[in-house]
This record gives sequence, C-alpha cells and structure tokens, in this order.
Amino acid sequence: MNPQDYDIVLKIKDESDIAVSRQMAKNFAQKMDFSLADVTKIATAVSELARNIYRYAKEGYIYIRKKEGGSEKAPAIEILACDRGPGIENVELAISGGYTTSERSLGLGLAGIRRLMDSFHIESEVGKGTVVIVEKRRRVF
Amino acid sequence: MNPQDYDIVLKIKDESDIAVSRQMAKNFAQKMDFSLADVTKIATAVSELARNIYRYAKEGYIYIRKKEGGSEKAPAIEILACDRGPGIENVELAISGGYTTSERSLGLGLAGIRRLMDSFHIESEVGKGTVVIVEKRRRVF
Amino acid sequence: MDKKEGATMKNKVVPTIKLYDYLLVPIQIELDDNTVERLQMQILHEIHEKEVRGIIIDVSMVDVIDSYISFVLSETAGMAKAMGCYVVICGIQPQVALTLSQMGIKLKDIITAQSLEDAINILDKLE
Amino acid sequence: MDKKEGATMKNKVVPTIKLYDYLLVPIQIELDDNTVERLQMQILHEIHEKEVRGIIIDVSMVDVIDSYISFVLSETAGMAKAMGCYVVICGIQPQVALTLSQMGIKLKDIITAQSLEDAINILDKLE
Ligand SMILES: Nc1ncnc2c1ncn2[C@@H]1O[C@H](COP(=O)(O)OP(=O)(O)O)[C@@H](O)[C@H]1O
Ligand SMILES: Nc1ncnc2c1ncn2[C@@H]1O[C@H](COP(=O)(O)OP(=O)(O)O)[C@@H](O)[C@H]1O
Repeated sequence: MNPQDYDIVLKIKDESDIAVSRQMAKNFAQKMDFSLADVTKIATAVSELARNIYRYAKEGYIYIRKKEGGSEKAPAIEILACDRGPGIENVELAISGGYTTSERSLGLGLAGIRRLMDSFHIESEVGKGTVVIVEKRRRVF
Repeated sequence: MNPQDYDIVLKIKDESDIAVSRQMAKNFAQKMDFSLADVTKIATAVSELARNIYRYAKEGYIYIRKKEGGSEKAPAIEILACDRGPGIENVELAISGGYTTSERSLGLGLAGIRRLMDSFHIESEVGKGTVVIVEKRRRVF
Repeated sequence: MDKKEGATMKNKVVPTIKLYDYLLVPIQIELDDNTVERLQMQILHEIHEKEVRGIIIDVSMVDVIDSYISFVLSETAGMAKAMGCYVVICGIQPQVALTLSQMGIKLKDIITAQSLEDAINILDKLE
Repeated sequence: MDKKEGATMKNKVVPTIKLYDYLLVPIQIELDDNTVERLQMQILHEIHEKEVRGIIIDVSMVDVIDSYISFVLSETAGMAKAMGCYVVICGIQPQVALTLSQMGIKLKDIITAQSLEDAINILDKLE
C-alpha cells in the first residue's frame, strides 16, 4: 500500500480526530456526488473506523480515495483504516455484531460498517495490528 | 510584597494546581508542627483560595510563609493569594457566605476560610484583581 | 479541548431552553465523543437542578450519529428515566435514521418524535 | 490529566466493589476537581449499569474535603437518590468533619456512617 495513491490521509491520534475524519469523509463523498444517504453511511463508517483506531490501537491512519469505475461503471470510494495496535483475537466474533471489549459500547461498529458498505475486508494479527478496507460504489442514476 | 520573603510560591494555572497547592500547604503546616486539625483547616483554606484563583481569575499565585511569633508567642502560617483577575464587585456579599457566581458551587469558600483561620484580610478591585491574606497561629501547648 | 473547558462544568456544552417542565436541548455543534459525554453530564445535572420532567433533544442539525453517540444518548436516557425524566429525540434526519437502522442500532430508552410539537405532545401524555 | 484518560470513560477513576445490591467506592486517590467530577460520572454510570440500590463511599483515606468536593459529593448523592439509590459516606476523618462544620458546609443528601458495617446496616434498613 502506498499512501501517495490516496486522496486523503488522516492521522488518528486524539479523540477529536474521530469527528474530524468523519467530516473529511463526508466532504469527500459529497464531492464525489454520492447521494445524501450514502454520504451519511460513508461518514458514519469512517467515524466507527477512526474510533476503533483511537480506542483500541491509540493511533493509526485512515486513507481515503476515489476509485474510477472504468468506462461504464460509476466510481467508488475506498477507505482503508490501519493501525499497529493490539490486533483482534477473534475477528469472526468481532465482526458478528454485539461483541465488544469496551465497557460502554454497543459492539456494532464493525458489523455496522460491513452492512453500510458494499465491500468489507479485514485483516488483523494479535500484537501486530489491524487493517480494514471498505468500499462503496456510487449508484448509477 | 516581596516573593522572596515567602517560603513557598505556587503558581495556579491548571486545575491540578489546586490539589498540588493543597498538599504543599498541608506538608508545610505539618512541618511547622500544627495540630492535625489545624493542618486540615489550613490545607482546606488553601484549596479554596487556589480554586477561586483558577476559577475566577484563570491564574494567579499563592504565597506561604512561616511568621515567627517572637520570644513568647508561637509562630504562625501566613497565606497570601493574589491574582489579576476580574476582582469582586461586592466583597461584603462575597465573604458573607452562600453567595456565589458559579453555577455549581456552594459560595462557602471565602466565608469558610474566614472561619477556619485566625485572621482574614481581603482586597479586591473590579478589573484589577484580588488579594486575600490569611493567618493561623500555632497553638501554644 | 482546552483543559479549563471541561473542568468545572461551569460552561454548558449546549445552551438549553426550559419549556414548561421540559428541557429543550437543541444540538447545534459537532458531537465528538468528548462533547457527547459532557452533554450527558450536563443533561443529568440540569434534570437534577431544575427538576425537569422531560428532555427533548433536537438533533435536526446533526448529520452523523454513530454507534458510540447512539450508546451515550441511550445511556443518558436510561439514567434520566431512572431519575424520573423521559427523553424524547426529535428531528432525526431520515438518512441518519436509515444508517442507524441498517447498522442494527436501536436508540434504547429514547422516544422518537418527528417534530418538537410531537415531542411535547408525547411528553404531555406521559405525565 | 491525559486527554485519553477522560475520553471514553472506559477507565474507572476508582475501582469499585459490588457488595450485595450495594457498590462500595473506596477513595484512595487525591480528589482533585477533575477526579471528583469523573468519579461522579462513574458512580452514576455504575448505578445505571449494575442496578445498584446503595452506594457506600469510603473517604477514610481522604485528608481534605473542601467546598467544591462537598458540593459534587452532595450533588452526586442527590442525583443517585433521584435514580433510586442512597449514598452513604463512611470513615470521614474527625478533623475533616470538624473543618467542614466550621466552614458551615453540610453534606446535603448524604447519609454519614462511622464505619463500613454501619453503612451497610443503614442501607439495609432503608430498603
Ligand atoms: N482497530 C482495532 N484494534 C484492535 N481491536 C479492535 C479494533 N477494532 C475493533 N476491535 C475489537 O473488536 C470489537 C468490536 O468492535 P466494534 O464492532 O467496532 O464495536 P465496539 O468498538 O463498540 O466494541 C471491539 O470491542 C474490539 O475488541
Ligand atoms: N479571586 C477571585 N476573583 C474574582 N472573584 C472571586 C474571587 N474569589 C471569589 N470571588 C467571587 O466571590 C464569590 C464567592 O466566593 P467563594 O466564597 O469562594 O464561593 P464560590 O467559589 O463557591 O462561589 C464567587 O462566586 C466569586 O464571584
């Protein structure tokens, strides 16, 4: 993965970066002409990803880019969240929904992101870190 | 007033300085051989003074010194709190007890300090700042 | 956030309006995690101090409500309920409601109303 | 305070012990303003989450309680009461009690007990 391939790189380190990344994603999706509903879904997904980085890995990055869809297809937005945090022991469980290791949380972040986006890919290794890659295609009108 | 005449100078700027000044006053009073009850009163008074500085003036100083009592008399502790904050409009009212301009406060700080200490002196000018000087004599055993 | 800001809770996170026995909380700022937590504290304080019987949170200006914001809002409502105070949320944007439902998030303990008037009507009936 | 600390309220300010329906809160740290505010939040959360019917705050290690700490403790007790939960404070040092009374400060809404056993007995009778 090459950071230069992305349109936006967001460092997540402070709690306030969660809200910032949410707004950046919203603006970017708006500029890509996503529908209001999809803009909201994308911004919400980024908010969840950023919070997980802040909460579980203390710091990490979120990369956002526009992916052209080729001659006929509409473009897509790709979001990549990565950190060198503790990793997830049981990924299946973590993305199943309702599972959380936080005391005050719903455990619906990862499961929610998966439902909001068109594609969802996660790789995590205990002690190494976590990478989540999601995509949402713009609807053809 | 000369800062060099004092044993301890505490800058109050952060909220955590309130607890620090409280502990410093406690230690100093203990070293001066005040009774446990008086140590507690002195530390509590300093806590109130420091909070008022932090709350109303944003920053200021607390000076503490030992005052020798002369041949026969026991020594005293003097505490001077000063700030260049907004000052107090109606000093009489402010020290009468129960009056407060804070939403979540008892308004018993200044009145309380006055009752806890042997002497209490306050000077305040709106737009200029506030100075509170209090003393407590060590009891002769 | 400046340290002084959160310090003594003197400053409210959100200005509120007392309406009969109800407290109207119009959210016109970005709900970052810290803000939503301080808002929770503010609401609980105001219930306690002003003997409020109902809270109306107007979220019509809020364009993203994620899982943690939802959690804290529900938790606040649960605590408010335990203090004898109902919480109604009004003006939730359709796309925000859609996103929440797609994520499987329910605003537990919170009553949902279309408008401010609806919110007041619901609270009036609950008394 | 580190920003992360206060952030998600994940970390408790004070470790607590559940005892029957009661929550024992032994305060073994310096109560600076921020800590006492976060403690208030923690207590309210725990009442809500663990369905606690009584809180026992052990202040035997606390050597200074000033007007703001008193205010927040009383306020917490008032809010807890509104949530159906009594707050008992135990182990208050005699010189601290003396200082508070001399200042004219009353711990409103808080029940005072000599010891932990007394606190439990009082709560048992209140049920
Ligand atoms: N970046 C990450 N690093 C380590 N663990 C994570 C990460 N993201 C998620 N997790 C783990 O997966 C669980 C579920 O995450 P999520 O569905 O977002 O819900 P929540 O954050 O509300 O618990 C978390 O509780 C945590 O244990
Ligand atoms: N250093 C100060 N600068 C300006 N105003 C002050 C200062 N100290 C106290 N005051 C004013 O006097 C009032 C009473 O103070 P105090 O008795 O300590 O109670 P409280 O701080 O609980 O209100 C305060 O509410 C404030 O308006």
